[in-house]
Amino acid sequence: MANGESLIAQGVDLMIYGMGTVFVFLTLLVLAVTLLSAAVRRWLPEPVPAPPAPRQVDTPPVDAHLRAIIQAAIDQHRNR
Amino acid sequence: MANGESLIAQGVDLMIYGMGTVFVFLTLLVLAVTLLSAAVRRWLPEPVPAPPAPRQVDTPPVDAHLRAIIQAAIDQHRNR
Amino acid sequence: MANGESLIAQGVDLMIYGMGTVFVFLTLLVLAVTLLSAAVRRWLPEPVPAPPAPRQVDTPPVDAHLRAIIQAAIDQHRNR
Amino acid sequence: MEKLAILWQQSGLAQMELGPAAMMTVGLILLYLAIRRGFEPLLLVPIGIGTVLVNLPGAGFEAAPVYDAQGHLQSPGGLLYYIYEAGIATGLFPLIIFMGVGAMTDFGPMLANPKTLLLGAAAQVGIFTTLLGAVAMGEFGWLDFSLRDAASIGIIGGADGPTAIFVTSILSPELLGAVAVAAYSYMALVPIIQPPIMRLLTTPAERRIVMQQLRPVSRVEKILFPLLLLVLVGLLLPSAAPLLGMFCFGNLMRECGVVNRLSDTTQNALINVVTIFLGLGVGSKMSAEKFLNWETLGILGLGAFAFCLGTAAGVLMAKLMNRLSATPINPLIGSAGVSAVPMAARVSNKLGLEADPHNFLLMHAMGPNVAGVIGSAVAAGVMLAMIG
Amino acid sequence: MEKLAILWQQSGLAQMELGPAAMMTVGLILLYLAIRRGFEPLLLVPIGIGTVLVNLPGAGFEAAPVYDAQGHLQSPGGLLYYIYEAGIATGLFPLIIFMGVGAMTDFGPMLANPKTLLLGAAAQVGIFTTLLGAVAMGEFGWLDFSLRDAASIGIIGGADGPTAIFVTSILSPELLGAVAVAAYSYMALVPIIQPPIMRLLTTPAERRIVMQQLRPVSRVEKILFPLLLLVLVGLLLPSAAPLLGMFCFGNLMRECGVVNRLSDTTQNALINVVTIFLGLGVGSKMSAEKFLNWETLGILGLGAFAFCLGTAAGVLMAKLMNRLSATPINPLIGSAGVSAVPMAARVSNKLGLEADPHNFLLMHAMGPNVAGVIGSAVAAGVMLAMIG
Amino acid sequence: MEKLAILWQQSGLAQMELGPAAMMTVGLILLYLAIRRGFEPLLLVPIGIGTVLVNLPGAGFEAAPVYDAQGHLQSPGGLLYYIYEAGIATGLFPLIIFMGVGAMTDFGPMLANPKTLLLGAAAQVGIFTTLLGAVAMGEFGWLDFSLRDAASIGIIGGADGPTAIFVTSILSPELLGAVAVAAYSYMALVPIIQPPIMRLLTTPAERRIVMQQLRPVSRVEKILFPLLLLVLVGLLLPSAAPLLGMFCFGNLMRECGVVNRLSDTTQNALINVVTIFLGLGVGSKMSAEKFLNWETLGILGLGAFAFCLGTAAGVLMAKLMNRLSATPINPLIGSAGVSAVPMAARVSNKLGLEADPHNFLLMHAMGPNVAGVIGSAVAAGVMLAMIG
Ligand code: NA
Ligand code: NA
Ligand code: NA
Repeated sequence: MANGESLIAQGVDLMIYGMGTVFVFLTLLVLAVTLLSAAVRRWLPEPVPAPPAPRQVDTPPVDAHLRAIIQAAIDQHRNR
Repeated sequence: MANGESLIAQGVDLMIYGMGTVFVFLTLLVLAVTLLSAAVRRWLPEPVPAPPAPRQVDTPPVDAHLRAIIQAAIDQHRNR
Repeated sequence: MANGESLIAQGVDLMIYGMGTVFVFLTLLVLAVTLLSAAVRRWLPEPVPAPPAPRQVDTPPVDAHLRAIIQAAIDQHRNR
Repeated sequence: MEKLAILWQQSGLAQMELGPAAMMTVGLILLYLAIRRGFEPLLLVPIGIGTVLVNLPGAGFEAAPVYDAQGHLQSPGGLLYYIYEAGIATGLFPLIIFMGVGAMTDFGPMLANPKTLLLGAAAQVGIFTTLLGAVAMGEFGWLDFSLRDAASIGIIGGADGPTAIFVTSILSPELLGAVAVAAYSYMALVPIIQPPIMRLLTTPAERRIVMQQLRPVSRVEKILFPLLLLVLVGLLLPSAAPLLGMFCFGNLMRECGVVNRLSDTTQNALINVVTIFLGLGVGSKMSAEKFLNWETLGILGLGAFAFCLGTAAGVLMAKLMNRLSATPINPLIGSAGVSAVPMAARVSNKLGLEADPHNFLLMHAMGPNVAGVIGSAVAAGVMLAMIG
Repeated sequence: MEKLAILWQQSGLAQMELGPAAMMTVGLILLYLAIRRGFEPLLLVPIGIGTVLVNLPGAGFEAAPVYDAQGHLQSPGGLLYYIYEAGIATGLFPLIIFMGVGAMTDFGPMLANPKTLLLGAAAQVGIFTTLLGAVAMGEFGWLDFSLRDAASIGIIGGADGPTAIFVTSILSPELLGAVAVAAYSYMALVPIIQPPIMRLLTTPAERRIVMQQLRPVSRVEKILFPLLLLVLVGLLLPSAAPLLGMFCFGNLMRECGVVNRLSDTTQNALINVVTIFLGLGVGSKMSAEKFLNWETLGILGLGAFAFCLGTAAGVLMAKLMNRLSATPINPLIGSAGVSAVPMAARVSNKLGLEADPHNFLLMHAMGPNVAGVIGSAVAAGVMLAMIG
Repeated sequence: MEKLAILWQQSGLAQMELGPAAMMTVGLILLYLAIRRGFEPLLLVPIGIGTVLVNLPGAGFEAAPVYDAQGHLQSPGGLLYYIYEAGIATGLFPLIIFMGVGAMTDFGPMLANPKTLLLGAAAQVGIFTTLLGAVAMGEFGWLDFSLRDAASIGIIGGADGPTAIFVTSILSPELLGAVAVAAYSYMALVPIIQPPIMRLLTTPAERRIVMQQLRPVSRVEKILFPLLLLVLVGLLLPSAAPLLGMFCFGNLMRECGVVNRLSDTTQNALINVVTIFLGLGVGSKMSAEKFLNWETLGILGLGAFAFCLGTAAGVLMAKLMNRLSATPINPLIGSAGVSAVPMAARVSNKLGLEADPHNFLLMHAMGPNVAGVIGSAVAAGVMLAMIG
């Protein structure tokens, strides 16, 4: 950029144009997203997606549960 | 390859030699594989391999089965 | 290193200084580690850590155990 | 105000031209086909994005790095430049993918019935007749195709992505985008392209032919096969050795049973990473001047032609073999010889079940299917040997 | 005996100087902060080790390779030299990380309440006021900062590691170490830096504001958003396209649902590997002459200043929006606009629960949080366009 | 017909010579040893395949790329050329592997009984006496070994693959194939080589010595050890810092507990990928002129000699320490000092159980076992410092 100006002046410019661009861009994005959502709900309605499946398959909590049940069962036998 | 010939001529050559090579190669492969299998069954007989183990260890189906059994057990208790 | 010497002489040098360095270094390491452990136990005592968790979550051994218990339970029912 | 001018001049809108705009649309269409229509998404999603990125005016994704006189880096190159130069111009990515494909391939069905290798050979007719068609167009001056271009176009008929990319990146890099897109699109269209041809060329009776149960194949055979193939290729057609060598290496890792951790990584993390970058790199060649021309239309047309011919040749070869040999072969598995693993085999199975609900051809079709991979790699080798 | 001399002269003790010794201490301090204090360990552990390694006298981790006149390799370069040249000087590593971050980002909350994008914009005030502070220091000759340096320092306020590294490696590589360390340290300090500012600028009543339940967002919206963002960036600010392009690519792989294996690898093996090498490469720039000077202190001070300003700007913007719009916005989510995903959002949630134990702000804060990532990437783009 | 001639001239059969044919056989033998006999398959399978590939006549796996005068790529290089130049000539692959090994190493047993470090020192005697043997052969003109060659050969006795490859690729690359093959083969043969020596040098009574239960080691010690080792190496022997630095980095990632996702990837995807390419790269140096000569026989002989000496030295050192210290040491764990992790430790345990079925030495042997890794890295450092 023009090197005649002082460093400060260049910094001020950068700040003005920078923040300006950021706000303009994100404001446009707000509009675009709003239009997008409206368009999608209008023309491509869809059942709400289920949350993505968990990546690694862990042992299900039921095991702990199971163990409890068995324990109960065994006890009942014992106590008979 | 010789650039005197027409493009067509070169294409025809390529087709002839290409398909030729493909057939010759795969025919040889048929023979080689047949010999290989014969040799293996003759000199290195082996019990048929089990299908390769599944890559990630998921929770085995037995769990579902287990749950059923327990349920039955529990019910019997209740119904007593 | 000085190329005047015979290959043998250079090899001998390398052996002497090499083994020397190895022993010196590892002896220092013994001392350092001993001091480290002493310092840690003196100033940073800590409950012994649990062994690191297994990387992939396999089905826990308990399943086999479980199955046995169930089997027992079932049998008892049958034999009643 | 000249700051605003700078920002404006650097904006994409100011630099936008018709060509890049059209190509970005092409990229979005590829994404639509991949995501909505399920066209080979693993490749076409990265290719589509790469197409969009490389055509963003002023984004410099394919810019080469700039060095000053002393050789110091002045401005770094673009991401897609580095990906293409490091992975595609060198041939590394297709070869690594081929290693992964090898590690995912089970040669059991083919080993149980080796004659099916011939079906994989016949299906390669598509490659070479298409080549002939392309040189004809070149000769008559309809389209600007050299012999090298024609070979790259023909290989589309191999229905094997990495092979097509490997050959094209060597013989005619400027066609890479069109060839790769055609190859993957038609592989995705196999379930639509093949059935009519298969029905046309077979009688209901033939489609009902029941094939012999495949014998079990021992582990030793599966371990020795990749080595056998590797040595055979080395002895007869070294120009096919890079592709088939890596393919055999991957398959050996899979079958030998002592390096499972290497085999797993090859089939997962490694092939996934390379697939992403391969797709982006191919996309980086999707520029307007290279893609938006009559040659591309010619390539797409010839590619479809190649797929149809290969399918027909495979089916007819199966019928011929039925004449010559005692053991029956259901001609529906011939079409699987074009590879396009595993879609083509599934198509054979589907049409088989239509003809006879109890006749499962999937395993029988896997033989010619994997044979087709070998066949097109061999065809690639011949082309590289005679032209490259 | 001259052998002993050789060994001694080559030993680190003989070559040790004050600078490297101090920098090794800095490296160990970074490791302490990462391991004991939990400061962004994924980055600061590799950075800390890299700092120690590159400052080991005579270890040659950053040595360039030496070639003879014929161009044959005489002595190979050091590990960190290769990592830096291949991955950071080229910009590849930050871009690949950004792709992974995109694959881990859920834009759902932001799409459900797009207005929160403006909070992500406001928080970038920190970047540019800090830039101004830095140029002031330069102008008055207090510290030796050029405009390029000032931009690199300002971007710390973006609270986004890869963005800061990408910009700094282009604009002023010699500051890379200090800038990266400041960025990641302050991101780790968000839970300490932000709350007082947030309390200062909000009334208890405002902190208790309950926000409307977020509407469910359909998969189609989630798939189309990254494409929309990508095209918008391309048209308006191509200099931000490398960062946001890869970000959108990663997010598309996540949402499109047809390339889950690529998405998984991008989020795990690939980003982990690149994180390790990115950290080591950044550490390789932590040399005494570049780090142990007043400029670094200035950078650390200005960085903190940037974080505080960004936090405040986000909160105030939220209050302003409350004035202008009907739908209530809890100002506590404004601070999440600095990104620092997901810490900043957690902080908003925590303060919200303090004010009202039944008021969960986490999901609402994720909107500005991801918006902040976009905001700082846009800010980076402007700087690269106007200075780079 | 000249087309047929072209194909024939390019075929492997036409170009086959005795050397490559013999080397392909060597490659197949390595594969046999790896797959059937379980010789270090993770390395010997890729090395074996690499050996076959690089010796396929006309396949051009090790061809260098060709550029025209303008520096445009005319023909790309071969896969193995790129792998070797990028990963082995630079030293990157061995260092990354070492990082992974560090992430897989538990220093607990060694920290509980630090004296066992001395056993790891003693076992390195094998390295240097072998070096002496090699220079002797060179001096007497029996074989053509320089001092650099001798050092590379000696390092085989370190029983540590990456260390041997790292040193050899710097000191005498042309020996890389033979040295790597010898190192990995003998590591696989440890269960056959060591027991007789161990029995010869110990009395049944000594083999029955029961060692004190190891004390538990706290997490803090495990975290601080790699840092301590790293600093010590840096101060005393920087030339060993690349190897041990990456080793310590990997171990720190493992123990610090805050970067588990990095540690996991280092131990799995990353080390697996690098192992594949390291093996292929080593194989690419297995050419007839470099491997089929008397020097290779000398290397194999000297390598075995080195393993035996190292084993003996470890055992004798243990007996000496028994004399000097009160706490008993079972001399069987001395042999584990050659590293070859974890085979050597298992061998110690096996012989211990033979002598006393209730005497489990495995944990006690892990100490010298990991000490041996450090010991050979230090030995490598000395050689690089005095010769390199
Ligand atoms: Na094919
Ligand atoms: Na931000
Ligand atoms: Na060792």
